[in-house]
Amino acid sequence: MRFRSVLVANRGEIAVRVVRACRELGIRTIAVYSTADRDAVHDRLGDEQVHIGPAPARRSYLNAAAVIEAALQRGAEAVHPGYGFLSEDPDFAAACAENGLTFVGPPPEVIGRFGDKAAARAAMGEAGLPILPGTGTAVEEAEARAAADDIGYPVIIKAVVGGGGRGMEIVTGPDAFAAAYRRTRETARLLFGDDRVCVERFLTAAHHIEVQVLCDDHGNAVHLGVRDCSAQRRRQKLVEESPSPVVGPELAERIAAAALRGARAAGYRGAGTFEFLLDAESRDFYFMEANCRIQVEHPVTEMVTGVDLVREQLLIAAGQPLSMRQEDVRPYGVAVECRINAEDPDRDFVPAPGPLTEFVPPGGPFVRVDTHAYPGLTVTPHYDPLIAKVICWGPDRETALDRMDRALAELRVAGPGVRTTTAFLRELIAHPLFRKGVHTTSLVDLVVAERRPQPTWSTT
Amino acid sequence: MRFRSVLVANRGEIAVRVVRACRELGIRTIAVYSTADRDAVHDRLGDEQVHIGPAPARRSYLNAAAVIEAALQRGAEAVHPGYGFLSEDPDFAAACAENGLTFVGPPPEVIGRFGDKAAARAAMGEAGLPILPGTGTAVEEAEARAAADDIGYPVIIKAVVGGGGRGMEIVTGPDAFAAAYRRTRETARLLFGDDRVCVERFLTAAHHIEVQVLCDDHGNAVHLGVRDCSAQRRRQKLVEESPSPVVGPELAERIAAAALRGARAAGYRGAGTFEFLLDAESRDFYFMEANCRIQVEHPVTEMVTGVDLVREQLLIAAGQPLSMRQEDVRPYGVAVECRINAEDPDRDFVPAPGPLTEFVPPGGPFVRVDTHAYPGLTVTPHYDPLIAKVICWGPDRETALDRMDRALAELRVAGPGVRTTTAFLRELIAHPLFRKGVHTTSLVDLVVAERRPQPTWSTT
Amino acid sequence: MNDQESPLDQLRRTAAALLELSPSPPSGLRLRSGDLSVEVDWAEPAPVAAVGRTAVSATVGATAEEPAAAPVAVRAPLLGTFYRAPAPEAPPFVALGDRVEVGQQIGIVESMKLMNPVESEVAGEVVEVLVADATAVEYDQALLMVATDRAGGGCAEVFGGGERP
Amino acid sequence: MNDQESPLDQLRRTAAALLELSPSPPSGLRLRSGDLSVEVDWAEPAPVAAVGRTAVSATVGATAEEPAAAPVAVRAPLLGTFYRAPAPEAPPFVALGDRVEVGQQIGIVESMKLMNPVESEVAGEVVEVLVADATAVEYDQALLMVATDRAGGGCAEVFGGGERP
Repeated sequence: MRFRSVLVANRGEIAVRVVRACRELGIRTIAVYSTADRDAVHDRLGDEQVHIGPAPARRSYLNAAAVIEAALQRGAEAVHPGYGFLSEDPDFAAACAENGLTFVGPPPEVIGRFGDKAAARAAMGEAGLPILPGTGTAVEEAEARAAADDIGYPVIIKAVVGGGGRGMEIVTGPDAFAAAYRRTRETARLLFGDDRVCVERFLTAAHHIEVQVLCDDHGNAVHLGVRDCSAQRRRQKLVEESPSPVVGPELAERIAAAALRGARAAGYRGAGTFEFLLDAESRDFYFMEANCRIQVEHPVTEMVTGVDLVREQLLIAAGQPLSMRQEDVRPYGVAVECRINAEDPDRDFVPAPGPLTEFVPPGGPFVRVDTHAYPGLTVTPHYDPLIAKVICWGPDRETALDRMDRALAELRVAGPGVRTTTAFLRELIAHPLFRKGVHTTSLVDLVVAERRPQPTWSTT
Repeated sequence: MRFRSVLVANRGEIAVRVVRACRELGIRTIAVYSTADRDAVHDRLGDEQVHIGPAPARRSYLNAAAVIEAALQRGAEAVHPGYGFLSEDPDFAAACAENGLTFVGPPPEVIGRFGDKAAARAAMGEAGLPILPGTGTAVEEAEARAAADDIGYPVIIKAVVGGGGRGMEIVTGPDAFAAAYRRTRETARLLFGDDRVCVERFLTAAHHIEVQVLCDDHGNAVHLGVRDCSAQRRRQKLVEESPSPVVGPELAERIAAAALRGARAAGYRGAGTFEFLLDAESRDFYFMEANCRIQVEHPVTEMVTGVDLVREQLLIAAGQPLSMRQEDVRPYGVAVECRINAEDPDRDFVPAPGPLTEFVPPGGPFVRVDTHAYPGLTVTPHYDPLIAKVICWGPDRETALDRMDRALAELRVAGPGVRTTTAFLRELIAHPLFRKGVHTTSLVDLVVAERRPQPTWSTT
Repeated sequence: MNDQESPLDQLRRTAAALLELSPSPPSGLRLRSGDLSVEVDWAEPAPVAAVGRTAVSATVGATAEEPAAAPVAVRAPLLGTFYRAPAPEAPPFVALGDRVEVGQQIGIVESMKLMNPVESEVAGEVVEVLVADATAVEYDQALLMVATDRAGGGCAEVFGGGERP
Repeated sequence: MNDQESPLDQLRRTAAALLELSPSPPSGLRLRSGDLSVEVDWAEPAPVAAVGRTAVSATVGATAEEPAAAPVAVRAPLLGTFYRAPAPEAPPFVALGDRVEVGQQIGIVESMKLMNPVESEVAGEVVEVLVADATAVEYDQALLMVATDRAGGGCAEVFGGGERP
């Protein structure tokens, strides 16, 4: 069985991505848009469009009631949430079900379980996944201190409900602990209105490794290899690739097996990503969190495996069994993705949106571009600054990176006030540490520091 | 060893394609352009540009002296001819060598040998390739008649020096022979100033099957599977795919083996294509001709094999051995290419060039676009009407075709006077015979005939 | 105004008047005569922005001649089902020709089984009803048109209402 | 207004009046007559547009005000190496200030070891030599500038010469 119609509860490139998968399956699509996107709506975003609210996301793309009402109004059978916005909101997933709509994603209770990072780690620990030594749950100062001592410094103190790199502090030795502990609680209280904090080991040099899994309703679960997302700035991924240059086949198998064990234990369904930190020295890996949605970087996995992940999401949600078994998944070559953001790397990556007077994507062999942009689009300041993803494949990593540099050089984005990260990304992937493939999560800060600011009137 | 600099002796999408391969290899590129293309020159066509002559091709892109002088002037080490123009001119290939330039293609004598179609078939016949029963060389009426009788009707009478579907006539029975024979000689004399004709069997229902080969200077020769180019209009290919829907692995192996035998016998070097006709009834296949150049449709082979053919051309010409052995070539899935021409399908495919006020290529998963077009380009009437190639891959043919239909629907091309074949191509690939994959070379005429003309103001 | 005056002269005179609206010198100026039309650009405008500005100057021109207010749309405050009456049998909140005051309820939008009153933001006469009873409406969809008492309304309409960024 | 006045005269008169509206000199000026229409641009317009527009207005200006001819380029008939003299030691075919006649040889372009004479297509005085002796030149590259006797040359230059389609 296939859906006849799907409402795409998102915007930008991922909305286009979902619509493409739907069209290739013959599914009618309904797009929703806010007033900020009113002039940017076009048929790549859906066969029908519904204006659901004003620019502020909480009144439009985060407005569960408006999205569900729109789905009912237009007779959608299912809702695909994309990433961000409502994609990992268990209440929204539940509300879809209550209104007879199929939510394309895991069951609400699974989303809820992984939403609480501390609880999720505890659960995955019980399931046998390696987790970072730590208190797991909230601890008072004395207990925290004791924990830190036997975990061994450096440790990180972080808000239980925190995220996005805020409300956390690294402590390098016992003397600094007490002050850091109190500061973090205070910050947590201000930021999240919840001052509970936990303590765990801090890895000074780590690689971000994640596993893509697919699970259906018939007990089938497969992994599609690992992605390396170590090139991050303030926990925002800039460049992702598959496989990982620092993870050999044997280690990749062990990490993937751990992810599948976790997925099965959690009763996972759909496409999901299990994130791990790989200690650059000890080569030990630790489960960090699981993302119950399609990821921005999913195309690198698609290019090495030939599997259309969004198509699989839609088929799984419709109750179909996976289209492949584990032995059918044979990754070939290397794929790299660069995120083109409307940000100015020379001014601390401040958003630099505006009207696009020029937009010419790269093309040619083994180059893929996912974007909602076109000449004449005005990039709005209201939402995430991602305007395009450039993905390149090669039989080996060097060829893939040479191709990426060529593709980024081809990309033309220009407009009054518009800046992009393109030039910065070319420098990043040309950096010796990245080229060698030995970079850790600290690479981007290093490149930013090394970099001489240079005026970039356009990214060309 | 790699070239430091290559002159690209071509224009349009294939010039962009060659430049991309060069850039990924770190090779400096020199573009040549005619006055007709002066406003269309941009850096995707080369790091440097040289104005070599006026609009008429014979004074610019076909002007061997100007091209070689430009290569010497700019210090190019090699010349890549692309397809068409000078790509299969043995004198040009020889002149490059005489001037110390490496011609990216087979040796002049090989190009010359395959240039004479009749001689080429005789040679390939001797090499053990199956060829259509026929006289091979020129015959007088009596001998021709006798030949026709024992070949068996229908036969085709064609000019020895002919080509492009002109100067040939099909004869269905003995009574019509004499008149047809004289008419063909007369036509041949008028068209080619050479009235020699030969006679061979005519296949009423055939598939166009071709084999991609790569040969280096070290005795290595591999094939990269077959392409099916049966969707042709007046011998112009419109849609190509790999593998062929009518050729199973075993038959494909036999055809490929024949191609390799021919390539070895001819002392072939570089990328080449051996074309065969497959009799739809008897399933017998016959060598027709070999093309000593990269083909327009090469991307479908690249998408199923992961091999960058233009890159291989450049490495082979630089004296390097092939980067793969036959057992390394493992085609996966199905790739289809559609040629987007600036032609009006509703007015017998008359060229419909003009300024592009809108050009938005398709994108997303498993979609590749090769084009020199961008918003603002004026498509010139002086040369071939190809403005873009859309190539789609899928794990199976149905998925690839669903994806192609989605991609063609996304493509936006518009401008005063501009028409494209996009809408026609969507109808063509939706035709039951094409979808089933049982179409022969007569499909396009059939679709043209079935088709109700419809106004297409744009191809969107 | 002098009837003998040629269209072009009218346009030029209008342009001159418009230029006084800004201290800075113009960067572009277009007159036409088929259907009249004046366009003035100041500084270097972003291509997109230019359109907006033109629209505005055009309206300024319009209001200059006939000060009568353009009707204003009362729009849906959220997406849902629009009801013109409090109950199936009941008479509509407002009908064509009725006068509405600021804050007066003109209908209901039902969303997720909640009834949300729709109130007019302007005072004036209902000159058009755009949406029938029990019809699905989008956010910001025009429900009915009101000929306002104040010309100010004209601008709201020019700028398309809603929360266009 | 005078009814006899031609549309073009009206346009020119209007344009002249409009120019007084800004202190800075115009960068572009377009008149039309079908349905009339005047367009004036000041300050720097979009780079691309600028080229075309400036060129055109220049031509209009030239033919209208000063009938003196703009210099014309003598261009390379083919790609190769340009020689100003018949031999290394010999004096150049033409020098700055020389007068050239139509058909007079002004240099040689060597291509594939063949010497091709370059002849002037116009008569006049050599006011600029653009390419040094023994220099690589492209097809249609300007070699030297000639101030022609005939104004006609001006247009050829404005439109770039060559065989632009």
